[in-house]
Amino acid sequence: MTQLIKVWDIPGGVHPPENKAQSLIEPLTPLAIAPQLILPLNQHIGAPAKVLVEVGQQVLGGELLAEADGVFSAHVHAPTSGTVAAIVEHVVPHPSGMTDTCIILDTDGQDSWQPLDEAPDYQNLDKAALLARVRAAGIAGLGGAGFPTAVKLNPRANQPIDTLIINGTECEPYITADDILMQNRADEIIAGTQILSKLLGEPGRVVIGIEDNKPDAIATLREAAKDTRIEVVSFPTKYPSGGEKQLIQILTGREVPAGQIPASIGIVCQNVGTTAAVYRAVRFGEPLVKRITTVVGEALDTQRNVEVLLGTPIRFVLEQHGFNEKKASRLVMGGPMMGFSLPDTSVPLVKTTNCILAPTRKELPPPSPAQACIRCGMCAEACPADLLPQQLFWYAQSEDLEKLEAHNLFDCIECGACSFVCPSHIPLVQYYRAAKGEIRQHRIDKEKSDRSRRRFEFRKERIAKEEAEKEAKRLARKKAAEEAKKKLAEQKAATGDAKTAPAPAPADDEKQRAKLERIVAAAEDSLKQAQKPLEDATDEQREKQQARIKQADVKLKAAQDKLAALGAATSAEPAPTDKAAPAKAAADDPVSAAIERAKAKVAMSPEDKLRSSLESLYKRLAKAEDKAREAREQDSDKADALEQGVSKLKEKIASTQKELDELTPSNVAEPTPRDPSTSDTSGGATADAASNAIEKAKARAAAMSTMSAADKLRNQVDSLEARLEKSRARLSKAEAENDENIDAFKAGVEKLEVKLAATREQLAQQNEQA
Amino acid sequence: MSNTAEWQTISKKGLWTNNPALVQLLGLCPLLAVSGSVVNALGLGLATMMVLTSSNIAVSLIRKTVSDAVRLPAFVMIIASLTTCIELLMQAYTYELYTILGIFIPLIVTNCAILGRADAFASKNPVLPSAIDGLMMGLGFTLVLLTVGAVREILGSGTLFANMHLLFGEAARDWTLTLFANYPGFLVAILPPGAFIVTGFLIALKNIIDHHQAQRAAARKEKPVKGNKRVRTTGTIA
Amino acid sequence: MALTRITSPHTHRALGTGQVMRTVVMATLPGLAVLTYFFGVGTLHNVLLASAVCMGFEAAVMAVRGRPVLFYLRDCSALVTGVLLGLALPPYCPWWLVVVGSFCAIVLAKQLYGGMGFNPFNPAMVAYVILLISFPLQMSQWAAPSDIGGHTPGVLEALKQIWAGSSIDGYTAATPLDTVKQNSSLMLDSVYLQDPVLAAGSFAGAGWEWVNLAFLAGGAYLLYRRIFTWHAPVSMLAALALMAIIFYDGGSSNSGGSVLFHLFSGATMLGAFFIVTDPVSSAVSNRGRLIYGASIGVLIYVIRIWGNYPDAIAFAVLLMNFAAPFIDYYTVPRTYGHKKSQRATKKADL
Amino acid sequence: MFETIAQHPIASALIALIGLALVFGALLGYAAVRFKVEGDPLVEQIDTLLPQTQCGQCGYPGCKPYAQAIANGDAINKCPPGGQTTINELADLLDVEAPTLDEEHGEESEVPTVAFIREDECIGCTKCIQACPMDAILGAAKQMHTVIVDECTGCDLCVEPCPVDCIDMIPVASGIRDWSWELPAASHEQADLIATDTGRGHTQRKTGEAA
Repeated sequence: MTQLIKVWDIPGGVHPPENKAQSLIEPLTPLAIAPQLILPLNQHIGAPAKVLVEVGQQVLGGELLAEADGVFSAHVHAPTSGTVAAIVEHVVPHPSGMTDTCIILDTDGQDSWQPLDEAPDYQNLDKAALLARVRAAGIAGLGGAGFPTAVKLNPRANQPIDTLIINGTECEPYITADDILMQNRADEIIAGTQILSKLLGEPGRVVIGIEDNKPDAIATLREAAKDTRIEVVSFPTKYPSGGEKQLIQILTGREVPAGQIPASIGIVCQNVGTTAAVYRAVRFGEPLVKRITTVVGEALDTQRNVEVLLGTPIRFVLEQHGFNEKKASRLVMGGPMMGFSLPDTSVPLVKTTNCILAPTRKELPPPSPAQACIRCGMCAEACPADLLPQQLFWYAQSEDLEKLEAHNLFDCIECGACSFVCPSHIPLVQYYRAAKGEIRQHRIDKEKSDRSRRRFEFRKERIAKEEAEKEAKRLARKKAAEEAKKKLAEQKAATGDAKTAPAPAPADDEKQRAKLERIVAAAEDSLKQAQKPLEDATDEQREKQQARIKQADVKLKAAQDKLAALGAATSAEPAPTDKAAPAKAAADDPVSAAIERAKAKVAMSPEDKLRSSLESLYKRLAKAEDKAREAREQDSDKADALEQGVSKLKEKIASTQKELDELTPSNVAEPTPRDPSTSDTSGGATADAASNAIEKAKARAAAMSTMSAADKLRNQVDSLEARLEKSRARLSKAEAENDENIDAFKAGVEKLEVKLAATREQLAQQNEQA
Repeated sequence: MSNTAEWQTISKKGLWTNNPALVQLLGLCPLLAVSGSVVNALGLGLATMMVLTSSNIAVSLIRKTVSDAVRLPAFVMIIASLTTCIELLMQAYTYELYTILGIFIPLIVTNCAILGRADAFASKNPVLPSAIDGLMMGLGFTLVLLTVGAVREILGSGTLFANMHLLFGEAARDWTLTLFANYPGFLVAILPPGAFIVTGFLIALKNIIDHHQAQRAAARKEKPVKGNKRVRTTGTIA
Repeated sequence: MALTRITSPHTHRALGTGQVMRTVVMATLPGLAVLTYFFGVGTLHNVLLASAVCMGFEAAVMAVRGRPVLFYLRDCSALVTGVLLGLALPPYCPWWLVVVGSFCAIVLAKQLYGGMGFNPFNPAMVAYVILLISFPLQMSQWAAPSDIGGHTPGVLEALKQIWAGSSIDGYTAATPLDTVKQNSSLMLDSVYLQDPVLAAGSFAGAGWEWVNLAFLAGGAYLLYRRIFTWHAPVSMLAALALMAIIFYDGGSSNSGGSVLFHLFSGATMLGAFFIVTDPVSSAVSNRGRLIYGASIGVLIYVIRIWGNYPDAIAFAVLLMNFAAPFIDYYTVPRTYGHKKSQRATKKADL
Repeated sequence: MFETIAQHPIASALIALIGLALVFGALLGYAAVRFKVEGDPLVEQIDTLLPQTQCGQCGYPGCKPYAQAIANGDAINKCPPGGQTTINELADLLDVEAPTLDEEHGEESEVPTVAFIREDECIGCTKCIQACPMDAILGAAKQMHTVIVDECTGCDLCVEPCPVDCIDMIPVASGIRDWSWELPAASHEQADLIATDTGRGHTQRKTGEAA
């Protein structure tokens, strides 16, 4: 019956040599536990997970090491028991060969596990519970992209799913991990498929698609799926029919619209490995800590499929298979068509590693140098997306980004079919990847420059307004003073108390209103800005955008409310909103008040000054905490930033307090320069670029500290001297010009002098010790 | 105004840096059409030069009296009259050449190089510089025309200075140099494609020379101070 | 361990540009053999000389441009140009014709535009056209095929003619296309009877029909090897045949002869499988190639019948080379997931 | 009437010319009103291409004034933050040949930078706040200042006014998440090289490879 199911053909495609037999000779074997596991926090698309463990902590197998940070993130679990040795930057499997944060786990060989939350009656669980179990297991697509599975299984309500496709295609040469999984664990796949089907509301069609070069897998799965409504469909072998969009086209004849996800046409696609993992997660509560990987290539003594713990260093895997380094031309993670070459063997195996390929030079010879494109059109014939690869190549070469987008560069799935057939050996895919990166960067830059322009224009406007207001105020003050004089004279003549008219109050209200109006305008603007890209954004982005819009909306509403309140207030009495409070204070004679305040400030001892600043800091802290809490409640993405702000404020308070303490007993004004390297690092992973940069600077300072103390001090003295010189020059210049900021310069010079003296003293001490 | 340095720059512009044929690419129609032999090229070149010089002088003379809005029609009128004069002159003295060049003599009116110089230079400068500019631009154009004509004549028919008597009278009849005996004639060089190819090569040659000169000049020039043109966008900071 | 990091894909099909070009050259061999059989060593000499000179010019330009000479020679594109030019030139033409042609092909038509892959026109055809309009006399003297008792010169005699320039009038004969063109307003049958070349042939003139069959065989081999797609050559031949059918009036020489005559005389098959299929200067997509080939077919017929020259492959190909970007613009395929195909540009160019 | 015209050729010519002039004048006038271009879209277009750092290195107070200046014919190679990319885009827009960056206006920095205030040394003078065209520095008088990194364009206008020299321009951290592929070297340069991930190339010569 299944044979009668119609399959469609995809355009293009190629038939590279399959090379699948060699890894299928040996049965699937579990691999030993490596002495050390390296677990990257980002083994999926989306934000890296947040670390939950500390260095030195003992963990059991299955324990949560890092939790998902946001919707598009996934948990990381301990694959076995052991000790957290470090949380450091380590080379990760990524085409860039760069480092990322990883948890290094020293295994103890016991493989003792924490009790798993089994659910023998999983068939009775409801959708939410099932989804929670999938999410808790940290499953990300095992096919290669690493999209968090729980997200995919939770389509939006307006997108009813009518087809569930389980992808057993495995069209890349060499890889047989899915093949052997289907042969060995067909039951798990079928059970997993049923779970997925239930999660998606029992779609009308449930299909498992397999290329016809895996007859054993097809037979086993057909057998296992006998009593279910699951169809097992085989279709002719052709690369890249395993691509999600291509498989959908083959099995349903439908195309996923450009820039959208399959769910938008009612289809969800999952890899067979993922399906099995979902079953294990739901049934046994097993987190995703191991996977089946094909270890293949002529540079190995043994070629087979192994079930291996995530985080196992590739070196360990290779050693187990008799890797001959001299024979290998390169080391590829993934298949020969889309995999990337690894910089060295210390990288770990991750959730998306379906193959480790160690070919010899003869097997996969190094590419010949690229020749000129002869426009033969073979690439266009091979392209499964019906693009014009050579046009894209020309435009990528000339960096004509506009034309690239017009030629639908972003519909390229980077399958490599075009490069494979290119008789001139042009690395086409690399051109497309580079061009895509550049276009993305360009978009970011564009967004930033637009924002900058708005800010700058806003600033200019604000300054112009301020100038105007100052001028108006000055005039008003003048008038008021005259009036007051007149009145005073009158009152002197008549009776006692002078009461000035609260002239500036409306002005202040006016200012308040202007400010609020500006805020409203800005909020409206940002709302508009946020809405604009919404139209052409993809689904994933859309959600984020909507959140942003909501935020902007809320802001706008708040601002409008305030404005309305202010409007009401000014008409009634000038003081209900808290922001209007200073206005009230200023209602008294502003001039004398200001003078008083200034006097008070001058009279303040340094101690008092610190105290007052401490007070203000406390106030700020309270406010910041409030805000952070509010943000947290609203689940806004600003919450983190705000919380950081809070922690920073706390830090500052502590240091001020310390200063104050020091000052109080000795009463000697000795500002202790804080060493930047000693200030504690607040929280490792920070999404904020700002704190990242600061962190870096601190790290640099720390690196400096490895210099001998004396050298460091000497350096410091030198730089201080230079700076002092500069400051003095500036001060003298300022004095000569009778600058109004002389005080600031003086303060700077004094500060530097004190610091220099202190450092010199330290240096002297150091030298003595030496 | 009459200093030699200025004249030199004007001359250099016309002959080389702003050559109408090689740099401005103006007046390509006659350049491609009549440069099949040296004599044709020279005839048209001289005619163009005369029109260009005299039109520059005339335009410069009236530049203060003609209003901006009607300047172009006025210039065209002047150029047309001068062209007619030249045409009549050629008809009188070099009739055969006149018949060979045919429509391209009256078409000098539409040579953008002439109107371009009138508008870009003569209408803004006094008479003498304008005259020099016209002469030099015309000379530059003529030289390019001559070079293209010579190359095409050599390639196309294997001779040089054939039929010079059309321009210089009977005495010039035996100026003809036959470079290759029994030359089969490379017809493409005489046909318009040949003109395009030869002009292209000439432009390339000029660019090569310019490039070399620029490189040498760059090597001699000292580095400018970086960032000395900066201004504050945020006003002065006290 | 330092491993080389190489961009994906890591595996490549074995077919390289050099190999493609060499296959094309191989596929011309049957045609060359038949030409030599019928017309003597003239064409063979042309091919050898043109190939050598073309490679020489290519190497010289590459050296001037400061590029690795051997690397670029290895792609064999200059060889293909040379071979095609040599095949197109009349046998026993003077040596300098070949040299000038090679210069035009490699230097003017190819390298001036940026070298391989950048030339908008087919180099061999540019050279052929330049020679044809510059030296009409030398270019129109075809040797008579040996079938009709024409004298086929020996090697020495041929060399003497080519290098010393002695006359070849003795054994030239009008080509069938020439004959038909020159004898207008006669019935075809009588033309066929009058002309020895046509009379000796079975459907398209002695020798010529076999030459074209040989090129057809070579083209079929290239199609079998999937060096190019069938679209352009098949549509060109179909269009030519269609034109011949439409305008065939039952026998007057004004109609230009039968379908078979058009398909198997002149350079039809050489053009269809070796010139029209030149990827660099043709349209890109398959749909585009159908249009491109068909237009060439129509143009060939138009120029053959109503133009000034007896054969028209070169002119038709060059004219359509002009139009190739235009065809590309309107034949962009529909990309996966898009409703309709995008024109090559969203925004109009400045 | 017709005869009088025919008899006076000069008058008739004059009438014809005046009539033509009137017709065309009206046509031109109508076209001028109908197709009037609001503002100068070119300035806006140029402005969107400029990087909006508002750094003033071009010699104009901000990007918009420079855009205006370009529209009025100023050189397009005065923007170091935009670098060659911006120059190329401007050249594309204005249909001129792209010049190289005028070094008198500064040089293109290879990595983007942001300002960083060494907070211990900041004396709270607010000068940098006044200098910042982006309002990207937070702080108040006598209070420590700090830079909002996301808003900082790296124009370094704040560095010079600082009386205690506590502002550094530090390169923006780039990591695995900003990484993208580089274009391979041009094909003629590749002739001696093999294609590599880094594009610039392992200088693995073909001869070395064979060995």
